[in-house]
Amino acid sequence: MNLLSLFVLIPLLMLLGLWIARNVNQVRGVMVAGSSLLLILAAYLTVSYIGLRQAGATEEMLFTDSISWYAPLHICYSVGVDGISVVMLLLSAIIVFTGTFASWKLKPLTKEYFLWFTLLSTGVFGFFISTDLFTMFMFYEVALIPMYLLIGVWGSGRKEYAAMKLTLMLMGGSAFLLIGILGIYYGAGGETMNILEIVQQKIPTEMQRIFFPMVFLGFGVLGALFPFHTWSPDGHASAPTAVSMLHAGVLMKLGGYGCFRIAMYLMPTGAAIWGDFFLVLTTISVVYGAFSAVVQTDLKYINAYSSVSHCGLVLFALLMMTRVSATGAILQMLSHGLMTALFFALIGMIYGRTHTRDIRQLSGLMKIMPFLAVGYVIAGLANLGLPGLSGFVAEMTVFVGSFQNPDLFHRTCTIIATTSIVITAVYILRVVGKILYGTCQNPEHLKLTDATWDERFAVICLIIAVAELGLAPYWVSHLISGSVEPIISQLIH
Amino acid sequence: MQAEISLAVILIIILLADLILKAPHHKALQTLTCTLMVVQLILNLVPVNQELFGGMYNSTTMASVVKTILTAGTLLVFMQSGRWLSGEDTRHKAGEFYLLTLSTLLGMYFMVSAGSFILFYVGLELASIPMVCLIAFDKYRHHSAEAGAKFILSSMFSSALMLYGLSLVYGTCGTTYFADLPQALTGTPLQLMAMVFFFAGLGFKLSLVPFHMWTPDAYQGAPTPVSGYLSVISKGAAAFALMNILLKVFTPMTEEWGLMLSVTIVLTITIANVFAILQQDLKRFMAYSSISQAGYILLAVLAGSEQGMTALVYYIVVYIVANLAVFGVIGAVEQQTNGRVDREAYNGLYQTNPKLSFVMTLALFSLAGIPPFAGFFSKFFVFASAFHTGYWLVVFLALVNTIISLYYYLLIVKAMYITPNEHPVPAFRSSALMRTSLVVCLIGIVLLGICSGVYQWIDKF
Amino acid sequence: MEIEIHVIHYLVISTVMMFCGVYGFFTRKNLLALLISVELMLNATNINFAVFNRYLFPGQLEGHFFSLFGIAIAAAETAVAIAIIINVYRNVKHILTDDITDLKG
Amino acid sequence: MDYTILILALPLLSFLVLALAGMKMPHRVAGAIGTLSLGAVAVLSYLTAFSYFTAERTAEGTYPTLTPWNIDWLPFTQQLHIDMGIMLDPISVMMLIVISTVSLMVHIYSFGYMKGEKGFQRYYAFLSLFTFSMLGLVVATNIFQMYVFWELVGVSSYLLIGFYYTKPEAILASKKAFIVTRFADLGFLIGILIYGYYMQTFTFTPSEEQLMKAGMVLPWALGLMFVGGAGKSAMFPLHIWLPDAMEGPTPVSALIHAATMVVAGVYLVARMFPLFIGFAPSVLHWVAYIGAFTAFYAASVACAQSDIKRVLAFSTISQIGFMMVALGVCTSMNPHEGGLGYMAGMFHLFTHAMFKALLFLGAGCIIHAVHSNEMETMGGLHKYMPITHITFLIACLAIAGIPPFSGFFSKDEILTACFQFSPVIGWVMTIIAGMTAFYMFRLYYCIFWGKENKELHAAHVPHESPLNMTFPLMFLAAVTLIAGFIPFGHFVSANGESYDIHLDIQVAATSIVVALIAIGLATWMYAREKQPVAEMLARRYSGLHRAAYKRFYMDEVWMFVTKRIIFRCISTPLAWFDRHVIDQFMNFMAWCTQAFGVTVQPAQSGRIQTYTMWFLGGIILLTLVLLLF
Repeated sequence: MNLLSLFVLIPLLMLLGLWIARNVNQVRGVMVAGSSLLLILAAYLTVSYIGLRQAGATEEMLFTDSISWYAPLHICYSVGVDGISVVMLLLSAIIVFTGTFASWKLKPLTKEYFLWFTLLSTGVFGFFISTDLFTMFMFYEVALIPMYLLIGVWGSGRKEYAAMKLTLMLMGGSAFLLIGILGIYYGAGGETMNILEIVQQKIPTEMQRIFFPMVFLGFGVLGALFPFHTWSPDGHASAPTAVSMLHAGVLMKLGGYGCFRIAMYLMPTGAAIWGDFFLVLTTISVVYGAFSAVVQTDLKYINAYSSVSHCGLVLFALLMMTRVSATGAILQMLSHGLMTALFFALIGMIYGRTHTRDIRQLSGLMKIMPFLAVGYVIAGLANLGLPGLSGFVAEMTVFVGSFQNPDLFHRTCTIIATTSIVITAVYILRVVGKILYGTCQNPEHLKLTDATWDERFAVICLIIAVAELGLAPYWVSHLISGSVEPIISQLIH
Repeated sequence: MQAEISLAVILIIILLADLILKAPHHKALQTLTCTLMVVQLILNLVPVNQELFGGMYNSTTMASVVKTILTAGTLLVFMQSGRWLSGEDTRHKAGEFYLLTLSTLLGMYFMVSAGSFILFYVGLELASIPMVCLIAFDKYRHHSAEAGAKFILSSMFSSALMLYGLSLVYGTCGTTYFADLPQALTGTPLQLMAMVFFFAGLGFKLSLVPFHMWTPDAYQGAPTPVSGYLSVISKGAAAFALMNILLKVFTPMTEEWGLMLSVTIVLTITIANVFAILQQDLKRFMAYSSISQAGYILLAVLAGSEQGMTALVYYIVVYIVANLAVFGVIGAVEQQTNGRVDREAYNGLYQTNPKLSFVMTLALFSLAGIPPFAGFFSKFFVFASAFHTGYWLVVFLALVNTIISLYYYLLIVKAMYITPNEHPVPAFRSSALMRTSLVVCLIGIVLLGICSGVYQWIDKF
Repeated sequence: MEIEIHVIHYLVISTVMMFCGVYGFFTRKNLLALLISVELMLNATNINFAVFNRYLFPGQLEGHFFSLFGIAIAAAETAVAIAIIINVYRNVKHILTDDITDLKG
Repeated sequence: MDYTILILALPLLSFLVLALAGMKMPHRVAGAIGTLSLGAVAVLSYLTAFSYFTAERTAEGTYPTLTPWNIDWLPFTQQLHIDMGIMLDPISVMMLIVISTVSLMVHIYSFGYMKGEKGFQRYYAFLSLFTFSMLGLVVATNIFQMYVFWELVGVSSYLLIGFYYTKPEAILASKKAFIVTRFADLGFLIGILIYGYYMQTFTFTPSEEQLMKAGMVLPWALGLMFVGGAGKSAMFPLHIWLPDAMEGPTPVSALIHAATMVVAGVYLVARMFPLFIGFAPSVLHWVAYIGAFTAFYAASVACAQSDIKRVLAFSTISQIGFMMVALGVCTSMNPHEGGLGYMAGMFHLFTHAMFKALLFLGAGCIIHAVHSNEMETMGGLHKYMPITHITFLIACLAIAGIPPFSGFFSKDEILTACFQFSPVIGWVMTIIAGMTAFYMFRLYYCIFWGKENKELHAAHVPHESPLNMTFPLMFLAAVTLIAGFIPFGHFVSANGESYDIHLDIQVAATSIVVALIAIGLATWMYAREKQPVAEMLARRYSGLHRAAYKRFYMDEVWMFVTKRIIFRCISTPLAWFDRHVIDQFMNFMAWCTQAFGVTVQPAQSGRIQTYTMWFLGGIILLTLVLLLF
């Protein structure tokens, strides 16, 4: 049995376990056991991947395996990982693990909640391990649809509207994606669905011209590409804590990953043709998201717009098409995943106590819930790119990398995008100043308590991850940049 | 021919049993019929290739597979119809229900394995006429009669036009045998017109826009198991027959019918979707849903290739399990709520009947094409086959439409899970056969896609 | 004067019949009238088959057979249709098309 | 010199310990951890300095640049990578001494000043963090490491300014400080990006080859880096955050906003000095002009402020202006031929750090005694607080440029350098030096002499601070007294060779005379109980006075830019656009679909005839389509 298949098998077993589970404690037991197993597995995978690379493995993907599935269409269940997928798997495992703790006390329908939650993670893990277009797409959609129920049933606010909008927009994206995937498959001769083999073929330029934007847009919707990002603020605002975490933390990364691994890797000519167009969109995303975040009053909206900006940076960096910028993009995915999960976890915990996310009604929380407040400050600082936390490493790699592209237009875009770091500081500090500092105005809030052990645990895990990436980025960066190489070399003939 | 013969034998056995058994015998009859259908299924599991009557009857292995699938679907419908047939008005004519249904099935058998337009036409009518009786089965229900009247009149209208088209085909070619027609067809305007007439006739059965108008009315008016039967079995047979004939007969006019189908597909899916959004009545809603599904099925026809054929048959299989699961749930709920089939009745269903809701959800997801359920795979293969032939724009438009379809499927999911309701349908337990049928559907929904065996088995023929 | 009757003459007649039937179907209100119109259409096609066979392909019988089947099936359909119309009458007390428009939208 | 790593590691460790476990500790223990680790750092710094400056010079007569530590922290490409390491050269070693000394003093001082404050442990944790970052900044081996620590000091400064997080002013001030400097850092970052791309290295010494190839973009890179430096060092118009930053605890102001962080910009320019001289002399001169204007502007504003910390803040801005001018007026690397300013600037940085820290700590004692920053609550304090008084006076004399106090020597070198560059700048700077003396003595008199606020002092008798607060004062005063005699040019000079400081009698005499006149003026105006002249002037030139008091409305301009332009004119419309145009567009599409459905719904009329008409219509349509296409 391939090591990677465990990433799908364990969630499936978890689904089974949840199905059988009779009470809340059993449900929690299954979740904790499963998600820790996944985390351990991801860590083990990372270590052994690095080990193999150091031992001199030069294949593009390691741990590859392929089982023929739908032979007439050359669909296989093919798995394999390179550095990019390894870090993404690690990220997903961390988020799933912490997400479990962040929704420890969730009610009602705990069992059903975790069922959908686990189904979602199955999709996510499956997506990152797949190297087959079809399988990848399948897992992609598996990850999307549980969002509807997770938001619709367990969400808050305008949850039905938000859930529907989110699902429809993302599925709209995947409609584009599907046609693009068919285009790639038949463009490459209809002989194979395996990415690694398709890349050997040359897809005709005309087809790339048509299908590149489709695939890129399809994934871009999930990556919150302007102007298809509007599902994000409403969706995140309505989703329950762990779902926001998983969605912003991992699911949005599927977009960036897909754009890179499928759109750009397989259709380099298309990327060259459409690159500038999408670069403009992503640049707008970056700046626009940041500016929009400045005036929001709902904590989750702020973070959602901030995600638009940061995820925009991912696509932005990918489109810069240099090795460093692509490495930066992956780092940014990792970093954004961690810190936005942290953010959403904290917002959820604060909301769970105060029952409001309106920053005009919150103040002086530092005194009332110091742990959560400090966590929030750390998340904020990570978000605005404080050295020593993950955001800085990612952003700097992106900017340095983007600047490696000598084209004047790309340079201009880079400089415009860098301004986002100032705006980020503005909205982060605005929130921190408003809700954490000062004196508490609402007597109701004075009685609130600080985080419980499960919440602390989730927050601390995430902070450690954020800090680790920020303090010792060498190994991650090295891991990623080695794997980015073959993809980028496709792009620069 | 053995499938037809054994089916005819079954028909006769049931007829006799209906006569012999003492009333009320609906339960025994159901058991008997289901058993016999299982036998029929087993007898015809191995596909055969057979040509009889000088080519008048030509059953390819694929047609044989389709027949098996249709039989299985009919069996599922029978399993779901027990509760309805035990009602006051219906229990004494349960036998009729089985007989009529099996007659239509027999008609479909002939339709899919016809080798000449004559047999095809006879099969088609054999499938239609008893269907009218089935639709009007609840004879004390106003809607049932209305639906029956609408169906029979429009059906006659359409078959008259189709026959007119066939007469033109005969007039220009001098033969009605599928094997001889391709050499004679040259694509003259008259033949084009004839093809359109023929297509309209099958389009009527398949309920393609703009030949679909009877569908919602008939589905809504008909008893629920009949709607289910109409939506999957008759549609599946018609789709296969259409593809079969377009491929075999109208080979010289491939480009023309490609264009014709493209226009129809886009119209069908779009119109059906925008209508479906507005529906409150679940059966009517499912009618529009099935119209749009027919559009997707047609994509496989459009492909006009071996791959398309496999995709089509596979799509039919998947569609049968998913759609019958939905109709099964609708039927079960309908029986519990004195015939309520509006969406409000489903509000909060999950709280009281989680398993039923679960089946419904999965079935709807499958219909919407959400992985890992079978519907996703079938849709993908259909798209792939049409794409392969080069109709990527049509595929694209169909895909965009999936967003709308997802929306209305989710509306039902929303009703069951999200919308609060003070008085949801109380918890209940359906009959054993109904439950078995739902479980079979569920297994089909989950496994048909993930296990590639079925598709590859179909692909062999 | 001897009038040569060509295939075209039959075809004109059948076509006229066909569209008379269609016209009747569209304009009449009574379900039975509708049924009669449809019969007209079906018979038009039957004429077509017979004529084509007789004039164009005199060596065969296919067209004639098709006509025969057509007639038989039309009869069956009519029987069922009338039964249904009776049923409609029992339920609605009318057999006008405008009275059976409950199902719509 | 492997032990230098400890200079960085100890404060970091102390920060981690205090941050993680501080809340559980008693105040005393937390303070002791911070102070002891800083003491060790100071000792190590002195040791480093000693061994560095006593070591052999190289053949060229310069001190060698040592990098005892350097690790590849974040790789980008073969050439471009962020290293983290320690680089020792004369200026970084000098900065080590400055930082560790002042920081140690502040640590000790804070024991008394922050006694009993809530969040005492947090305070020490942040102090450690700041010290770590600042040390990291000065020993940076490459420009990117500098940027990394540059950001870190920014954050520590943010945290410390906002230490009293329940005070709205503190929150606003900390936010402002961070955002303004962040804005400037944007320039720094872009400068680094340009530099990194064209030089293919982040180190301070690009290869000759790259310099030849891409030297012409260097002015851009350096100019943008200077923007970053200007932000941190509060150059006009990016200075607005510094006066507000006085909302932080006073020792913090002494450490960060007087002695160390605010001179980071100067240090940055000094770091890049060879490149400035070689490739962007015109940019360097712009630095001088901006510095001069800032010095003048800040000095004039300082004359009208009533909050003693604000006065000191503007004085700091003005003095940093001096340093910038000193660097800016250089025209060569040779201290004998136009390169004197480099040494002068660094010297002034050193002396200024000491006496400005002293001033701030003194101000802290005063505030501690009267519980207010406003001058009107003071006056006549010399009788209550003798030690503070004396040390404060020493610092005032130093900043006014009166020999033999340290400020005199460094300022004199600056003026000499200015006169060498151009007499106009020289005279301007001399006059500003005079203004410095004036406002410092205005401050001095208003605090210690002048009109005493007797009511307040009767209600609450001001008292001298405890020893742990006065000791740092005395120590720094001693340093201020003797620092002028350090042969600074021997250690630090533009080209690294030993340079003997010699006073230019003309310049020295002029500056002393101007300073004395200014002091005299201040004495005449402010020393007595009644201050008719000052009041009369304030009344007669009320517009000017008000403008100066309001800092020439620079804050209002900035508020306008941020509130109106960013908030109202960009963000609000954008957010509106997002909600009402883009989002609504998606809803609109949904609505369209629905509306289309409602529109076509009547087609399904329920009449069989309609159905069949559509049927026939469809056939005709399809036939037409087939026939026409």
